[in-house]
Amino acid sequence: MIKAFLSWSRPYALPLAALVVTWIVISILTPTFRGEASVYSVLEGFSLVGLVALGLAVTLIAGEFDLSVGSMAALAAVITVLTSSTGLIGCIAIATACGVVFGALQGIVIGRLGISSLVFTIGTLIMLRGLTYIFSGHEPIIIENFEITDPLLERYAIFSVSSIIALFVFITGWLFLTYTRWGREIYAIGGARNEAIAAGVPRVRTLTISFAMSSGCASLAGALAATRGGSAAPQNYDDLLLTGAAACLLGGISLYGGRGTVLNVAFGVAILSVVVAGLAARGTSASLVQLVTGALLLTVIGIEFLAGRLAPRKAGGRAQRGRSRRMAGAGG
Amino acid sequence: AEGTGKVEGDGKDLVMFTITASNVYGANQIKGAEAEAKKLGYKLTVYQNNFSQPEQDQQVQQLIASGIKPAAIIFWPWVADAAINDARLLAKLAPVIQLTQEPNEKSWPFVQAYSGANQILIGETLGRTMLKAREAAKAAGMKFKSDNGKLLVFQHPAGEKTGTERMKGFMAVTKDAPFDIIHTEFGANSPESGYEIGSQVIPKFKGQFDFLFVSNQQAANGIIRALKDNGIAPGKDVYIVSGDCSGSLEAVKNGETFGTGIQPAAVEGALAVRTAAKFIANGKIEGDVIQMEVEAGAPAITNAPPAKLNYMPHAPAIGADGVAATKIWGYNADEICAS
Amino acid sequence: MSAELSVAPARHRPDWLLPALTLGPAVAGIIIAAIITPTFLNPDNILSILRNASLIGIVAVAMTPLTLSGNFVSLGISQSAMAAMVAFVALLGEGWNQLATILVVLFGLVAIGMLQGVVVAAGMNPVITTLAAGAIIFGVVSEATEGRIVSVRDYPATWGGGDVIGIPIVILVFVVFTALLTLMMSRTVTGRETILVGANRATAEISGISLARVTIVAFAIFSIGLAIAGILEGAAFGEATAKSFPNLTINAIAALLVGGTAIGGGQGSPLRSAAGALLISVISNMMVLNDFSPGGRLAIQGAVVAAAVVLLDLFRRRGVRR
Amino acid sequence: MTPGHVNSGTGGAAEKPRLLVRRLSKRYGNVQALAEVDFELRPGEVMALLGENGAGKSTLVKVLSGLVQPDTGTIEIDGAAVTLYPSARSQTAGVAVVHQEYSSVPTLSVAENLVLGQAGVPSLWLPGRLRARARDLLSAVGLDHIDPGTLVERLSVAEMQLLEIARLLVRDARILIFDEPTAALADREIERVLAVIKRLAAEGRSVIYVTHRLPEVFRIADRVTVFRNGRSLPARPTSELNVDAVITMMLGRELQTMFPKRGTLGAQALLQVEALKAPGLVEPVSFVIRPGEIVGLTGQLGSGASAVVEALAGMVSPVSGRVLLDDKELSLRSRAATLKRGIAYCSADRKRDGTFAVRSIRENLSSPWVRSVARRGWISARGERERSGDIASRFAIDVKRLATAVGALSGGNQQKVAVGKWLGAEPRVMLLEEPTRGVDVGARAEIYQHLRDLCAAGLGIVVASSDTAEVLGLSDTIATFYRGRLTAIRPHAEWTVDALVREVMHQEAA
Ligand SMILES: Nc1ncnc2c1ncn2[C@@H]1O[C@H](COP(=O)(O)OP(=O)(O)OP(=O)(O)O)[C@@H](O)[C@H]1O
Ligand SMILES: Nc1ncnc2c1ncn2[C@@H]1O[C@H](COP(=O)(O)OP(=O)(O)OP(=O)(O)O)[C@@H](O)[C@H]1O
Ligand SMILES: [Mg+2]
Ligand SMILES: [Mg+2]
Repeated sequence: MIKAFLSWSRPYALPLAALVVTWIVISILTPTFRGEASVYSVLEGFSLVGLVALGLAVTLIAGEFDLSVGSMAALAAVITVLTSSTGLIGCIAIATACGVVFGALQGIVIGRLGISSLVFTIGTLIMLRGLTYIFSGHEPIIIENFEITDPLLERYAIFSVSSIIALFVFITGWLFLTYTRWGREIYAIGGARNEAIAAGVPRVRTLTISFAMSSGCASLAGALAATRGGSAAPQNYDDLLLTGAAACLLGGISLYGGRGTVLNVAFGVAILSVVVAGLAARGTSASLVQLVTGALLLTVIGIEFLAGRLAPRKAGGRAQRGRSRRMAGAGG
Repeated sequence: AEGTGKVEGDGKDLVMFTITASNVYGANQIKGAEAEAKKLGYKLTVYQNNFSQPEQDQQVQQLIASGIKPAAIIFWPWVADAAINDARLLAKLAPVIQLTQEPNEKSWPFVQAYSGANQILIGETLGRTMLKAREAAKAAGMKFKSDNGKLLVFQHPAGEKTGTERMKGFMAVTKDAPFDIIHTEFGANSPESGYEIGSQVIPKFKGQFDFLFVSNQQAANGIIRALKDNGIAPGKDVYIVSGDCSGSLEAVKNGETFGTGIQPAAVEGALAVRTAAKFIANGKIEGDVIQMEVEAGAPAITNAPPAKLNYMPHAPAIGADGVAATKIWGYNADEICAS
Repeated sequence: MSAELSVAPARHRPDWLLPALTLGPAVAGIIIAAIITPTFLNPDNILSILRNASLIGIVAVAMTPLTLSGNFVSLGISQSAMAAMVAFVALLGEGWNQLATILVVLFGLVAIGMLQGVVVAAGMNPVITTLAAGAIIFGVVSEATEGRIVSVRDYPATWGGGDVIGIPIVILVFVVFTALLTLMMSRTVTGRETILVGANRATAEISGISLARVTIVAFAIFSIGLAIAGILEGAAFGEATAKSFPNLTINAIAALLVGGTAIGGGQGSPLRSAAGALLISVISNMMVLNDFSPGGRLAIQGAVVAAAVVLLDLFRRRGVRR
Repeated sequence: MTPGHVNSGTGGAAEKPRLLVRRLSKRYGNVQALAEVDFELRPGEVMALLGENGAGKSTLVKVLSGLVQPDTGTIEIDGAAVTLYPSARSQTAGVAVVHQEYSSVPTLSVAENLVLGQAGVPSLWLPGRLRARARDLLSAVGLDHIDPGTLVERLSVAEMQLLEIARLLVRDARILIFDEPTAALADREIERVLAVIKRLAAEGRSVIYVTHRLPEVFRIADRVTVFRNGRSLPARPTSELNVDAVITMMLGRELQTMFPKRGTLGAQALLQVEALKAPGLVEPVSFVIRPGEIVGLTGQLGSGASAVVEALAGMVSPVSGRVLLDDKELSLRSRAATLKRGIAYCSADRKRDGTFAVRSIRENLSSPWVRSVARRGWISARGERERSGDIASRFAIDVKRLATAVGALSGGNQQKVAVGKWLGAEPRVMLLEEPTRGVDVGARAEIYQHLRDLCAAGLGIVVASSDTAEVLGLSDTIATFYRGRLTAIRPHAEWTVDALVREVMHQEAA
């Protein structure tokens, strides 16, 4: 039992350690970043960066890479504001649904044609940004009846409505990825594509679900941010992709597919939230936050890499030797 | 509310929301605010966003969560029209002094006072500068493409309110002899973007314009390069006025840019802290507008309450002499614009 | 028996096909643009297209060996080019000699690049490494400049925008750099080894090619391109900030991919990346001249990139049986 | 154990075939993998499918499992014509396969692999439910000690193979196909596998059993179908056959003309392997190679034959022992170190690490020696053209088509490129693993001739191959390996086919 737990928890040891260390360091540096307030701030991070990272992680697990998430979030935010007359739930639902549909289409194209998603989504990244400008009329737009957003501004102890929604999505995503056939097929397709196909896993369906999830999560993130702020601007979220990717990598999601869980994403998001929120509350410049994030990323990945190198090699190292460097999304 | 009766802070908290210090304007503004807060004895915490409204939204949530009760909040909403919810939330916490972007009718109920640039006034000064450019061009014997001269406009990225407000002021003072605006292009706010757009638009309108109105001096520097690429000599074949001076001022000094507006960010930051301090002291505002005049040294702070709109000083700078003569609250032109 | 080489007839495609597929749309694009846009073909506009293609082109061309070697793309392009530009301008502003400044910036960038190369050669993922390095470089430069606009001050450095015998220097540099790298990739041992490592790392290793050397050299070449881009822009504007080159990363990657260099390495050339940059520049110019809104421009540019990479990918895979 | 039983008699229904394949053909580029193959399988029968490497066995398996679309031919199951492509159709038709190349998904758990891709499993994969499903299946293949929640990547090779079989059991299939299921297994595990297969057949399922291990055939198979060079021979009952008859059926062809004449060997030792121990070897190995000699190492998969070759190539660091080349110690620390001393190496998997598929033939041929035709780093186009042209003409590769990508070539020609490229590097010793795997007969003979020609020039060659006929026909000296030990080393004249096969199988064949 203990052995099983140890083996289960191994992939989380490093991100957990990183989280604890950064949290301690930051709370020493920033006296206001302690206790309930700090937990609240960290959970807030889940509703924007967290959701985007979650979606991105699904594509990474499937052995793909969806670069279009930042633009998708911006477009969804604009759609949310444009449809705000349908009410709070209505506009969030519409925007999220648009994202799911777009992502599914993108997944079908990538799955059917078998092209590299890294290459394809750089096109949609630019294209969606263009659509965002067009839909918003090239300027910031606001929710006229901003009273509808009031429920989102409430705070319940360490939670806000949007962080509750985000956590709900995280838990649902975790259940889906861990306990359903479709979720496990995403792992199979990402972990060993040929083997999975030989076993009868349908590639197109699996990729469609993965990309629908990544676009859907990004859209929900954009929609929540737009309703909470009461507005959307077409130039928003251009660094969300890299932040989301950094969160995934910090948490231990592999760029080579098939590895990592929702818990890994949660750790990564929490680490990033601690750094960003903690340092911002200190009045640290945005650029220093970036510097710290970059250094942290390099450190964590470096430790993981070295640990992997130093660990004794098991039999089957032979199969590893010639392993190609096929990275998520880069293959055909 | 009751005022404390004095502008000194005695270590009270002030919180400021503004843009990142990676940007020259943000950096100067923060510098000015920090210096003034130190002088008055306030503890100033600055939340910087990387030109992102959602990021600012999150920071507002964070401040509220942190449980800090600042004496006042200085708030630059990155997208003014889009930050109503932030203003609402902040207003519950402390008096809000809005900065740089004037509140609109929806956000006024949550804001105590505005402190910062007067974009319409800036637009007016720029309009007047442009009229002077026309006189200078005439005097230099330039032949215009139409009676009042044809104007090409390079604006901030689409949707930035600064540009549209300034344009209002600009149009108002030039309405008696308006320039013929042949084209407005959006997206210029840095040398690179100015050059990228200029280098494509200028060949298209080559020989069809006499004047250029550019968002800021950085962008103008890019456009000047595009003009030269196309064999057009700025300051001779065409005259340029730039909206504000952030950027290297070489081109103003050597006459390639006819004139620019001096918008001292450091003064804006300092003024915002003063406005907040005055509000804390009095607990109320009095009157509609205080327009600060251009003064070489910083005037002493008074105990009087702030007005609803507290405008920082603003002056045009024309030519090398104009740049050299500029001195506002102790800062010279280069300090205000570039460093 | 099989004395003759046996080639799968239906599957084999001639070598000119892929270049034709890239150049085809480019040529068609130019023709359409010329027809619907009267000012398109005037010399000033042509020069402006070339100038706008040059900077992105230099970076995309410089990154090509990195991609060819199987190290994907860098996600820290903007930041490194920005660092070069800021350093160049700042040092001139401090009164440094121009030649010395150029050398220092060049060596500085190459050192930073090679450091990343060493990390990647040791086995770290190149995408993560460059992403993190970019964030660190941006943070350091921002902190160092404190958000100021650094400028050359009184130093008369505007040659970056100048001409040599009527040809703008950026275009000249772009052409020469592309030619040099194309020659290097096709004619030198280093170039050949770079391509082979990207085509199949395992085979390359068995053939005695040093993966580490190839990776480090590719990063060094890439850094030279970034330094050139930074220096040229610095010398043209005489000022720089930590926010310079905001869209360079995405644009350079898009140019490289539209040119048809395979993201996984082993196929492609610097010349193709140059053609990709040119194609994007032509399309964007055409849209500016026809008064497309900025959003419309982006949407169409994105669609063109997506369509181009799909076509290239499909034809490339049909060419070779796996 | 398996859910549900197939209701079909074992004895009497023998007249009506379960599976009938007629005139099935499949071509890969220039390789005719299957040529008008006929194949028949009865209910409740175990059919052994035998043949040399590249005979087309796996291709038939891939067609039946829906991974590959045949060019022509018909397939009937229980009298009804069926289409088996893609794999989902094959599954519905009741075919289940343990593939030679594709195994389980390493990043999923054992229990999950057991339900992956299956119809009829509830979509909610609760660990408890999966665990319960998995337990019976695992004990059926003797994997009781494995926790169903373990990730597959943590299993040993043998455990993975048993898991493959368990995955097959879970499918309630009428036709079960095993493509070399015992290749990586130890005796005890083989017993378990064979027992499971027998039981399945007894339940009325039909089994196709592909293997290179002949004793197993006689243990479980009812009938034998032999493939030779993409064609099928008529099926024959096992009772009519013995090991020798089967070997003759498999190899029954021009062994004499296939292999070139041997030459004279040099007197001194070229390469001395002294008490070399490397990963994959249980005991130290010693032998000597003289100039002009071909040493053949043979054994089953995992016997250690290729472990020796890989260590000599510098691909894996040896544990102990030393190697002398020309009486000077050869460092095996890295591939670069051995390459510098003139050790050429072609691995068994040319797609993985033998060729650059997307690059041209010329670039492939020049890859090991391009530096030597370069001046100050610039490749001399003439030098490269001449030397690669020389190699191409010696290896019968069309000189006019050197710009073609290697990936577009047939397997045999790819192998010629993978071997030929080393010629330009002027090697002293050439190491080859499975030099003719997947190479057609003609090209195979050519490659043998080229290897002999190299010997004539004074090279020493080591060939590790699981193809005993090849080793016997080609080598001057033959060493056999069994489970990490060198079991016998003798000149070729002292070996016969029988002796070699028996030695390779060691006590198994006894
Ligand atoms: N995907 C492919 N592309 C090209 N040729 C192929 C492919 N798959 C198989 N071949 C060729 O088809 C022929 C038959 O191969 P197959 O795998 O069926 O042989 P086999 O009898 O299973 O051999 P082994 O005993 O080595 O497994 C070989 O010449 C092989 O090289
Ligand atoms: N580098 C290594 N590290 C650990 N174990 C290894 C390594 N290389 C090989 N082995 C193990 O040693 C055993 C024998 O190795 P190997 O597969 O090379 O034998 P072989 O003689 O090549 O078999 P065959 O030629 O018949 O395929 C296998 O169980 C393999 O997993
Ligand atoms: Mg086979
Ligand atoms: Mg082997």
